[in-house]
Amino acid sequence: MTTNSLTLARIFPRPKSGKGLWGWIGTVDHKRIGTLYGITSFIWFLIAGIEALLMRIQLSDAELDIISPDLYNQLFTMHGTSMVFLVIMPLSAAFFNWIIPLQIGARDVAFPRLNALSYWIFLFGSLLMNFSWLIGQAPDGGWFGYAPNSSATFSPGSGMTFWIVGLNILGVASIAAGLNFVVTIVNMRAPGMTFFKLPIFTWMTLITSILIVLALPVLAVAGIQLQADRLFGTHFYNSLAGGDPVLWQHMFWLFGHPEVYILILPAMGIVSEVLPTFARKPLFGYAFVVFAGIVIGFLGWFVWSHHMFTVGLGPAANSAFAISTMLIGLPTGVKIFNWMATLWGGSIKFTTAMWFSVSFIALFTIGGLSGVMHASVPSDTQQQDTYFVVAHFHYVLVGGALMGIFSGIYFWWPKAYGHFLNEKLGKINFWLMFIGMNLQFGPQHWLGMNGMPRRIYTYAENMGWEPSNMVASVGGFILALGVLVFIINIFVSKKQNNIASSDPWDGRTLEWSIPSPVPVYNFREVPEVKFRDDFWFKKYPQTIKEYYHDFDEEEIKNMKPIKPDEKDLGENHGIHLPDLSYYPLILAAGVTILAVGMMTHFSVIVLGGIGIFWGAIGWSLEPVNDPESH
Amino acid sequence: MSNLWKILTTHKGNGWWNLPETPQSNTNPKNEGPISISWLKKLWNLLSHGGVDHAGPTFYTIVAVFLAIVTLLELWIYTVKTLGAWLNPLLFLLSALKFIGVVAFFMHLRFDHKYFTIIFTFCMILGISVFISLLLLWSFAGLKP
Amino acid sequence: MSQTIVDNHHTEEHITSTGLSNRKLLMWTFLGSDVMFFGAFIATYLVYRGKSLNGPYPNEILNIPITSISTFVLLMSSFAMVLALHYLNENRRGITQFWIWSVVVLGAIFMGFQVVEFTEFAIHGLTPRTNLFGTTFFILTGLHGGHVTIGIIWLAIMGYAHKKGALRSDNSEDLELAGLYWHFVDIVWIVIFTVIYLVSATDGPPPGIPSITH
Amino acid sequence: MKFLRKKLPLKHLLLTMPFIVISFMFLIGCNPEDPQSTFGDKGPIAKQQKDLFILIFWVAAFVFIAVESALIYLLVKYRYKNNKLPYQSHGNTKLEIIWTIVPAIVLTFVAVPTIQVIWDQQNGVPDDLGEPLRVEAIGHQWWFEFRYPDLEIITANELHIPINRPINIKLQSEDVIHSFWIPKLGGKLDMVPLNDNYMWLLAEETGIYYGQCAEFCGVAHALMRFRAIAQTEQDFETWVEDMRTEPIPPQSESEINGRNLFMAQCSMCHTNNSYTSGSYIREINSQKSRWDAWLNDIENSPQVSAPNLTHFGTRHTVGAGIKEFSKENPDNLIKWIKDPSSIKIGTRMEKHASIYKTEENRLTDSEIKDISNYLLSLKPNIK
Ligand code: HEA
Ligand code: HEA
Ligand code: HEC
Ligand code: CUA
Ligand SMILES: [Cu+2]
Repeated sequence: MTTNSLTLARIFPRPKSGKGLWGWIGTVDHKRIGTLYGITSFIWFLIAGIEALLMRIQLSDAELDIISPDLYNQLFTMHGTSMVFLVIMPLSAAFFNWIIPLQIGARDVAFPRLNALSYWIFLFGSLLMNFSWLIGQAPDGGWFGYAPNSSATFSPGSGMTFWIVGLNILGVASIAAGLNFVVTIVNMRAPGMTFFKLPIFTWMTLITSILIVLALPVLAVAGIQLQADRLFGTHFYNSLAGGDPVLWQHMFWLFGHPEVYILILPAMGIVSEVLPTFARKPLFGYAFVVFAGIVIGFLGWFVWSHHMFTVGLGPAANSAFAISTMLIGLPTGVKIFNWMATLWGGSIKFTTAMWFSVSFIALFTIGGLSGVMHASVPSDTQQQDTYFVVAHFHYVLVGGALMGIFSGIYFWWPKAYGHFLNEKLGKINFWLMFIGMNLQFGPQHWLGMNGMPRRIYTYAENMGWEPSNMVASVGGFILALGVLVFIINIFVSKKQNNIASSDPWDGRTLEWSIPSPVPVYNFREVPEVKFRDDFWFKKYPQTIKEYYHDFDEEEIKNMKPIKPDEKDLGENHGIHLPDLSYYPLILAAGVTILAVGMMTHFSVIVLGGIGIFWGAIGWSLEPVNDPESH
Repeated sequence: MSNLWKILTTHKGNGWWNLPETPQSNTNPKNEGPISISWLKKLWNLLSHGGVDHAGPTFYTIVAVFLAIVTLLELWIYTVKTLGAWLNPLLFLLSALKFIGVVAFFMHLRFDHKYFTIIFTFCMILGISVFISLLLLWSFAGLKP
Repeated sequence: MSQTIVDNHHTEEHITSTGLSNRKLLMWTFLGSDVMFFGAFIATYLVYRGKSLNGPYPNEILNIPITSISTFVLLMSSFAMVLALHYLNENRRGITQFWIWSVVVLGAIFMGFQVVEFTEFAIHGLTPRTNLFGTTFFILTGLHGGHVTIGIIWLAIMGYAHKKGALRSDNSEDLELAGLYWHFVDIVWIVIFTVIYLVSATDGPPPGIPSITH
Repeated sequence: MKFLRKKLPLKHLLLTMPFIVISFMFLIGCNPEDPQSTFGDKGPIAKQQKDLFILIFWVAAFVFIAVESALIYLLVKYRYKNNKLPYQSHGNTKLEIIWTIVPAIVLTFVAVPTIQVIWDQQNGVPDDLGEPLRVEAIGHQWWFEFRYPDLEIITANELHIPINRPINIKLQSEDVIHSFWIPKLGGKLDMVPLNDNYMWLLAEETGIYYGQCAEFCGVAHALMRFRAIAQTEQDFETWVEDMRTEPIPPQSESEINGRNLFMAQCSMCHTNNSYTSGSYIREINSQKSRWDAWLNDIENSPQVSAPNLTHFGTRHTVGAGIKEFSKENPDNLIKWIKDPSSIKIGTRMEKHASIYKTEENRLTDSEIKDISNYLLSLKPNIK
């Protein structure tokens, strides 16, 4: 865009200052967007968690009648959908936003306004989906919405429509964010930071982003097809006209399995940062951890039918997918073992972040192993759609993804907000979550093997399921208590204001070289990168030789240990940052309105279209930086 | 063998697949013709505007004519009744030719940085293999009575 | 050891680690993502090929000659597109205008063909609700048409910007991005033309109607 | 960071935690006697699956113990002691190869038997087991229909099978996806509309086995169950004969009244006379026409596909395996007819039968009693 095109289309003035509410609404700063993502998805976490607790109350004993079956179906559907799309994914996105530019030494992501757009679309999409609660018709088809149960014939209300439209909107947001981070990581690295010097979290983000970019279109297609069935009476999944319900399952899991790696890889990245920091050793076998991530990301595309072992695909397909599924255990194992080897010979400090990361290894292994059990088709026919599956995926999702994310929160909080989270409360938080989580999901293995199907709102008395369910429910509440302690911790820590230095944990990567909290411009000077764990080796040049065996002695002698940058210049100091913009918000609103139009009336679609057009035109005519502001 | 391994895993960033170290060391290398026989190269350079920045109108016209011919060819073999089982593979082959023609020359992949080629072919390969395995499932589907 | 980033907001071109333009990288990655989008629809079409329970079947309704013409039109629009970019880079305004607008016109002709085709089919009793063929055919080609329409709008804006002097050789990347998108839409059509039209043009009713429960 | 320097009291807790948790789980855990325990296998299929599971379980337990104990060891051994920087080690290619290869070997111990059992179980009924009994199971929202095409018998929600004879089950669905699962006899297989599936089972002991729909299929999914009744060959033969015998004619005043009410109010959905020859085909056709009626008017259709009630007096459960009843204690049956949703929310019967739609159509308590008496009397007339 050149300067002579910008006199057009300036309907209202561009937000000028970064202060106040309007500053947040117009923000394009990756850190603020990260915070917005974090807050929003944490609120959804509480809501989805409360949904889970309601289910636990209903299931705590046989034949309870607290929640109606209808409501129960809505609860688990919204719980699953929210936890996946509104909690773990955007919480990961919060970390991408906050950390990636800092780790690669950039001042912002590649497309700051696109970044804002992703957030706003995510926000509107999540609001829309949960709006269905208010009109009493929340989605009730399960988080994978199997056709034809989700078709207009069998699910005539608007619940599933909300689900599809919501997911499609969220898909747009995720794809936009995914594209942004692919470009950011490929293109915005500091000088000298080759791909094999990228921090592992950045690597995992790159792989995750690629998975997002490739997997979510498939979900979008499935959603469009189902939506077309529901609205226009097409026959994609209408078995009466020959449509094949199995195709829906393929489509969903073709997306769905890459999706579960989208959920876990960021957490693995976080863990790969936390463990080395607190073991005070570099990550063992860097290249292998990276390759393992790549292999997982690729292989993850060819295992989807393991969710369909009981569909009757035939022995040939079942065997093939059993083997490909088991193969995934190998790269994952490589990661686990490298993390443990990182601890080996280290000097381990047990901070809360470290506890969470360690528990990630412990719990994810359990979940992974039950995953391998599922991969054995004949025994999976006894487990599929039972609580054994529920146990498996909560061990990888709560024990894995969520624990990893909490680890990241405790780890990077001082960097982001300049003060520590209280460690004592942190420990309480951790142990409550750890114990609660095992009590909640451990007995579910036994429930599953004892024949308890999932997605049932009640069960009979003589089945022998009561004790385990009671334990699970109690565990659920202990887990919730842990989360509550975390919330309390946020406020207590803010009050205590235990100020953190630039480098509170003796960190290893670039983000610890800049002041805490991070100044708007991130890096006063764009760093030049020489090593993996660049900051560490520049702090401790004497250790370079241990890692880089053939590094030049002379050069090391000439290196002066550097100190983290403690000084926040206060303002931009001539560093040009992208100016604020409202257009992402307008465009996002347009997209959402258009999608709502799909559910309501044609005129609303037109309205949304106008919004999109206005947003897009205004956006592209608006320069990144306003010349008049200088 | 161990040497190869070292090259593959070396951490100093000099492995063969490694990406440029600094922006300066590798700005938009020009991709040259696919076959290095010199007369072909000459012809190539002639056609593609001296091979400098990107191809010229002559070259594009040749590509366009080629695309048109392939389209006609497709139509023609479609009417040939005797091809039988060969028809579909042939049609796919021809459309792949057209596809490559557009992607490589009109979309400048041939003249552009290899990253773009890598990204796009990766997605194509992934998409094709995933969806072909999906379609294959239907030929195995079903359980024996 | 450090290097201060030069202030380069005049050119708006960031120095990137690969030396590639951010936007072009974004575009290509997006196209990769779109591959999966169309791939899923084409796979759906192939899964349901020959499974419609009732007519009209492809062999009764597809009109290969007409569609070949529209295919050809789209192919040529790609040609026009690449020339437009070329002449823009050479700063030859008049001829650039001509080629940009030819793309728009050719694209519009293609869409015209599609509209005619859709109505024709509807008259002959094939709608998205008729059978699986209708369902998969209309949604796939319809979404492709949607992509084309967006491309037309985009290029029309480009043409206007070029006329007003806002699009010049120094920011020709704006047109290049639109061009990439346009070519991609074209190659998707190349596949669709083969898969839906040429390959399945002879498809008739399925050998045996699949068994329903009763 | 002073708190880090203290010796860890939590170490012991950490050491014991997994063991406490695990032993605790065993305590509250599984009892093979529980009705749906997959460990209480009563046939070769379930046994093979259980054995496979146990094999994998031990493999997993091995990996689990190795990983977790190594983890705890590392945490304890290398906890922070002094400020000395640890050696900044880089990695070790040999180790990497080892811990790729070893799990790969471990996995073959899982993969090979898995593949074997898949082909054993999912490739049709083995020939050496004798002539299988053919059964068709059809999922409906929210009950199961069972047909014996060779015997021309139709029944619902209670599947009679002979022991020691393979049962070849064809699985179908009328509406949405259901899943057919008798945990003690074998793993589940889905009932997918348009995709006929086949599974085979064999019961080695007589008994009543619980079955359960295992794919989410709408509001009443939790309450879509059934029973499989495994009988000796003779008992099964007798049952087959019984199913072809006409029922005892209604005796008492109440039963006669019940029959009339049934004919007026229930017979448009429920067939109760599938014992004559030819009734098999007839029932299949009427089931289809009921289904079509429902599809035509999903909201108000007076007809929906419904369980066949022939010889209902010999059944044990009502509401698709949900509640038990008997001649002596017919409360649940009465409850069902009076107010199906008190037993099962969301039934099509409650939604579509005219007796629940308006007050004037509602049956009185005594009428319900009559119908229930009539239904209970529906038993084969054996001399
Ligand atoms: C974060 C998410 C996540 C992750 C990472 C995984 C990881 C894996 N999952 Fe899981 N899975 C889910 C989320 C996840 N899953 C969800 C949400 C569902 C249910 C969806 C639904 O139905 O609602 C599900 C369901 C599911 C099923 C279907 C079950 C069914 O419905 O019947 C299967 C079947 O194969 C499976 C397998 C696996 C395997 C083999 C892995 C592997 O990647 C695990 C690899 C890890 C290890 C193996 C442990 C570490 C390795 C070692 C220590 C090395 C040594 C190990 C060996 C030698 C074995 N998963
Ligand atoms: C990332 C994903 C994720 C996470 C984190 C969780 C977390 C939890 N899940 Fe999850 N769950 C799924 C993903 C997840 N789940 C999915 C995909 C399904 C399948 C859905 C389907 O079948 O379609 C599922 C299904 C599922 C079921 C099975 C339902 C069924 O099949 O019938 C159950 C039952 O116990 C359950 C329980 C829980 C519990 C107790 C938690 C706990 O960890 C939650 C802990 C959090 C909180 C309790 C919130 C904290 C709240 C407070 C502290 C209160 C304070 C309040 C205020 C301040 C306002 N979940
Ligand atoms: C509109 C159709 C319809 C009518 C009329 C109807 N039913 Fe039903 N009936 C059903 C359906 C459907 C079910 C299965 C419900 C379920 O399990 O979800 C059922 C189930 C039953 C069952 C339980 C069967 C089993 O094996 O679990 C009994 C008993 C029964 N009905 C009796 C009656 C009686 C008595 C009447 C008349 C007063 C009657 N029905 C009228 C549709 C109907
Ligand atoms: Cu039928 Cu669940
Ligand atoms: Cu999976």
